[in-house]
Amino acid sequence: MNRRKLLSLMGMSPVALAGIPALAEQAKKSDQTKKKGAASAGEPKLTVLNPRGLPPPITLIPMAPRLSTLDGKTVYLVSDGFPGADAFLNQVSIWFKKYMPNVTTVYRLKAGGFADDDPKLNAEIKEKGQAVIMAIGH
Amino acid sequence: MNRRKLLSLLGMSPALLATTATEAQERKSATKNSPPPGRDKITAVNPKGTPPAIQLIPMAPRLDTLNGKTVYLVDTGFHGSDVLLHQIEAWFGRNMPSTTVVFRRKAGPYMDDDPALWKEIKAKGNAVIMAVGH
Amino acid sequence: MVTIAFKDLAKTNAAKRGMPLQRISFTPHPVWGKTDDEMYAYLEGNDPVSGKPLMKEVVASLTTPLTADEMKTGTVTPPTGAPTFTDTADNLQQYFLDNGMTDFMPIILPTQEKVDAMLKATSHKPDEVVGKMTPAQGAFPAWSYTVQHVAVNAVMAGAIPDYFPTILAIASTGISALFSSTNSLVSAAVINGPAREKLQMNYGIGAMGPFNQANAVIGRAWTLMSKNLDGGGVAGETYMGSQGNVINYNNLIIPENEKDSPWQPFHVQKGFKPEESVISFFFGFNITQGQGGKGLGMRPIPHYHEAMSANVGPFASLFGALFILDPLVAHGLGDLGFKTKDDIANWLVKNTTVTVKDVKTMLFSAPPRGPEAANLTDDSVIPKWPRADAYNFVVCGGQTNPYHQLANMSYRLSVSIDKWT
Amino acid sequence: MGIPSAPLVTKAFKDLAILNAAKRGMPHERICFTPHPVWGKTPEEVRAYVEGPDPVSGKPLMKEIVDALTVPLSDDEKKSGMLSVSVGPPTFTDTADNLQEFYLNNGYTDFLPIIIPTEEKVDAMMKGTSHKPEEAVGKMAAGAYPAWSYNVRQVAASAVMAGCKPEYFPIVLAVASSGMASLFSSTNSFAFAMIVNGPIRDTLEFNYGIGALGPFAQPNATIGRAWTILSKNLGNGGIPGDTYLGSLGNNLNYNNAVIAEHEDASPWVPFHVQRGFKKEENVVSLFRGLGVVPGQVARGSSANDNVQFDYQMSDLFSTFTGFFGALIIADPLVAARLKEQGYDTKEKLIDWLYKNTTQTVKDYKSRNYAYLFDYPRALRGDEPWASWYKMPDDALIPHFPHASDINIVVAGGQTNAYPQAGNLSYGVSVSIDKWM
Repeated sequence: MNRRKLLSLMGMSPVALAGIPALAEQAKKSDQTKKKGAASAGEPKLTVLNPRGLPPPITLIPMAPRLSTLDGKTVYLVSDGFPGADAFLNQVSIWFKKYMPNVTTVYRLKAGGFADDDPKLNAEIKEKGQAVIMAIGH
Repeated sequence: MNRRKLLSLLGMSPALLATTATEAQERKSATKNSPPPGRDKITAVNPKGTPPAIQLIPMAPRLDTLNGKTVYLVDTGFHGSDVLLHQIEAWFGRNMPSTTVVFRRKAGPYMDDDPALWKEIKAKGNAVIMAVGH
Repeated sequence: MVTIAFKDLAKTNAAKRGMPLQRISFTPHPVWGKTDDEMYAYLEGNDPVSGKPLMKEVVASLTTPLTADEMKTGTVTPPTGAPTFTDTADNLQQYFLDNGMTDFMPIILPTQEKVDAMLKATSHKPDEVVGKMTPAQGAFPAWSYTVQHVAVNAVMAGAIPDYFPTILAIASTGISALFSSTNSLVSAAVINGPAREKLQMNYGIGAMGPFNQANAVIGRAWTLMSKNLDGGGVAGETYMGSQGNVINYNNLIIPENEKDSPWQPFHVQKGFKPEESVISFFFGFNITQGQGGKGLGMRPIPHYHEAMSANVGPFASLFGALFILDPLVAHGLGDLGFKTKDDIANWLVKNTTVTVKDVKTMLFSAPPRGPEAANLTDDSVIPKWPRADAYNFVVCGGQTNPYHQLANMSYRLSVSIDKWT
Repeated sequence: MGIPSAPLVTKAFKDLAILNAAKRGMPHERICFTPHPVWGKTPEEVRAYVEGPDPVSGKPLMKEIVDALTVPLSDDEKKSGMLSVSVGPPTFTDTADNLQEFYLNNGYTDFLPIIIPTEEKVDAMMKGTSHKPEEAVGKMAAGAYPAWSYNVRQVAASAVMAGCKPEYFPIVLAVASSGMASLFSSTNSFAFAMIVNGPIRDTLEFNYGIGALGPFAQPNATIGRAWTILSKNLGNGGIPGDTYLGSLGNNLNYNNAVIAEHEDASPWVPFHVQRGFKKEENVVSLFRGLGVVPGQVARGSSANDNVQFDYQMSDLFSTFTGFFGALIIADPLVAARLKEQGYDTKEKLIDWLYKNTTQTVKDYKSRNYAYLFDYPRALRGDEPWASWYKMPDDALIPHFPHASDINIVVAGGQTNAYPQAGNLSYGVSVSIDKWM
């Protein structure tokens, strides 16, 4: 599935996704029932209630400004703890050494379960790092 | 549930089971709740398959007494059947000593037939007590 | 960087958290179990989603200036569609199915008339907020819902109004029956008290099977709510279980057979009065049948306790053990000297053991930590679960055979059904 | 046999015994009852049963047994002839709401809402096959009962009720034609599974990816459900106390485990090809047993070591009955890893699992199914049980009697390298194309 289709399925309002007209159209469509051929002619119509709950509003977060270059910068390689993420990020640091030796990489395992926040690590990265690559999956 | 109720649930015809309430039960109609006015009725297909007709088997004639007769106690292999039948064997020893009691475990798992045993009983026995359950 | 198996999840989750255009790069899946050389080859290759060289893309993500859309702030409310839909009965069945509002099976269409009849079965107002639910705590924002939302789902599942307080009690806990994890987890509810008789629930022959309306419908309503009240159960987005689980259709609904049990009912163990109606929740890996276990064929008396102990062998210690015992087993355990649920739990703590070495090979079982762990070696034998409360027991079944079933599940909480009448 | 007999039945099976005797032609058979259970009771306790009353009639049990063998037969008891059994009229007419309730109250459903099988909808369903409405499809029994028969139209009614589309109908017909009911009368609470292979998996949009076994796709959900509904309606199964006796019941009986094989992502030959079908044929294969358990909990599953598949499966099998086999449902990631370890065919893996998942003779003999099923076979000289029962207690024997008791299928969404395993035995494979 592409991003537009996905976001429209979750009901993201077209206004928030300005510049993506297809989304607006799809969002509108999902509010109507699909008509299936002529089989319904003459049959009585019913009105039924929507079973869905109330999702909380989403606050949009602007993405952090990008760096002009990674040269001379420190990139944190953060593992979320899923099996294989550590070995994978080790390979990423090897890649940087080979192709972008001016980049300093620092490997860190996020503390706690994979769904938990790690404020201490976040503070460290904010202080000493300029960019983050986070590995998710296994 | 009593036997009549059970058999009537089975759909057994009332002619055979003279006094049962079979028919009444079976005809419990689809219209037991009267429809609210203005609601359309629709017709739906009975999803049931076709049960086989049942061939009635007359029961074997009874003996006039067990005295002097041989009764086979047949263990189907369920847990505890042997314990139960050995107690029945002991009961005959205490209460009807002139009856000969023969204990046999049916060969194979409980769902298998044992033609050799049936043959033996037919040749040597006069009656059978079979334990089913556990 | 995300492995491609989680593509949809990563994109929608970033959007739900406020960054619909987050720059995500993908690697092939899996990395777990791959050699260093294989993983390095991933890095030298392309992002399987964009088709561009992977590491070039990662560097560009960090260095290409942001677009205007990427810098947007503000608040968006995701719409969930119109409050009502009007069409023929057949088209509406299809519409609900096509839009992910069902378990892909026929529903009772939730007309206002039917929803109103459902609402009459509770004293709570239709717009009262019942609770909040999320497919996974911490991973997805929780949605909220009212008594009326729950009523719509109850109608769809096939509930008669008598069942509504029990379904509201389930909804009030906010527990989703379709928990998002790559494990295909399952949920269970134990029902105690007079509600079992009032709803004519089946705790006899075939209790956990398709033989009773209340058992079937209450369990199904839980799954429908877990899709509709929190946006859950969308495979690849809010549901990630790799293989899925058949039990998610109707969940395990276990009314306790209190009258044939020699023991205290489960809700009374949890501090409720016998005359209260209570629903208690369990969560974990799955359920299995006990009759394969060692010891059950012992003569003349089956060694139920040994079979129960042997049967938890493969269970993960992350969750506990829930035993569902036919009344014949409960009485049989009594004959063997186990007079209370505590007696059997304490015996199991002492006699169900595992070596440290084995625990270390179990993905969801943690070896002991803390000071006492220092003295343990790989050959040390430790309790599978050191605490008796890891073991729970419910008596249920039709007494056709002294069998038990057992689930690798933990107790979560109990709530009053009466509160929702 | 022609010899008077007195069946002695424990009270738990009262309804079953009476109904089964009637179905077999002896509606008045003289059945005597003891209290339930006798399993696990001491000889002294059982003696009290023998000296005491029949719990059904209240009369002294042994007097009743002697009477059953000696009191002359009544006219009814001597009756012979044919007896027909009624299943009601061919159609019912009422409002939609009332029919929904009527079908539920009469045991035609799984107690969940159905699509009402109007003639229009049943006709539309039958457009999914070229077979004629009155053509006989098969015979089904839910256990040791006389089998019921059914035609295409009768199968179609159940398919409509389950929520199937007409395109799904050939699969439902193939399942029905096997005569295998998904609700089986046993005090064990059996579970059933079906594997679907061939191009139809994609034509009908089966889910064999994320959540494959769960409530995430219409064909998986409704075809599985149709199996249970037709087992009730066509095989007369699923009546608690009569044709269903599972003490605790099984949640899998609602929808059954429907496993569309993930053929494209599997490194191995698809299941139906193993059974001699061509890859392009559409086939459904049926299994029965006790249930399905997750593999990632067991020993040998840890991320720290490489997954030890034999150790993992031995641990899972340790709780399985050897009466049924094992069906391993491998996520494609598991299958790929096993292939890397050298198991380039399912057969190689099965042979290795058969040899390496063992138990001691002592443990084996302590199991219920060994006493109940295998010991009588050993007495009869059947192998391998006869040899097993002659071995010393500490000898190691395979968990399953034959390598062919183990089967493997690939399904799942590759979000994690987990397998599941069912204590399930292969029954039969049926061509779906034959029912198109």
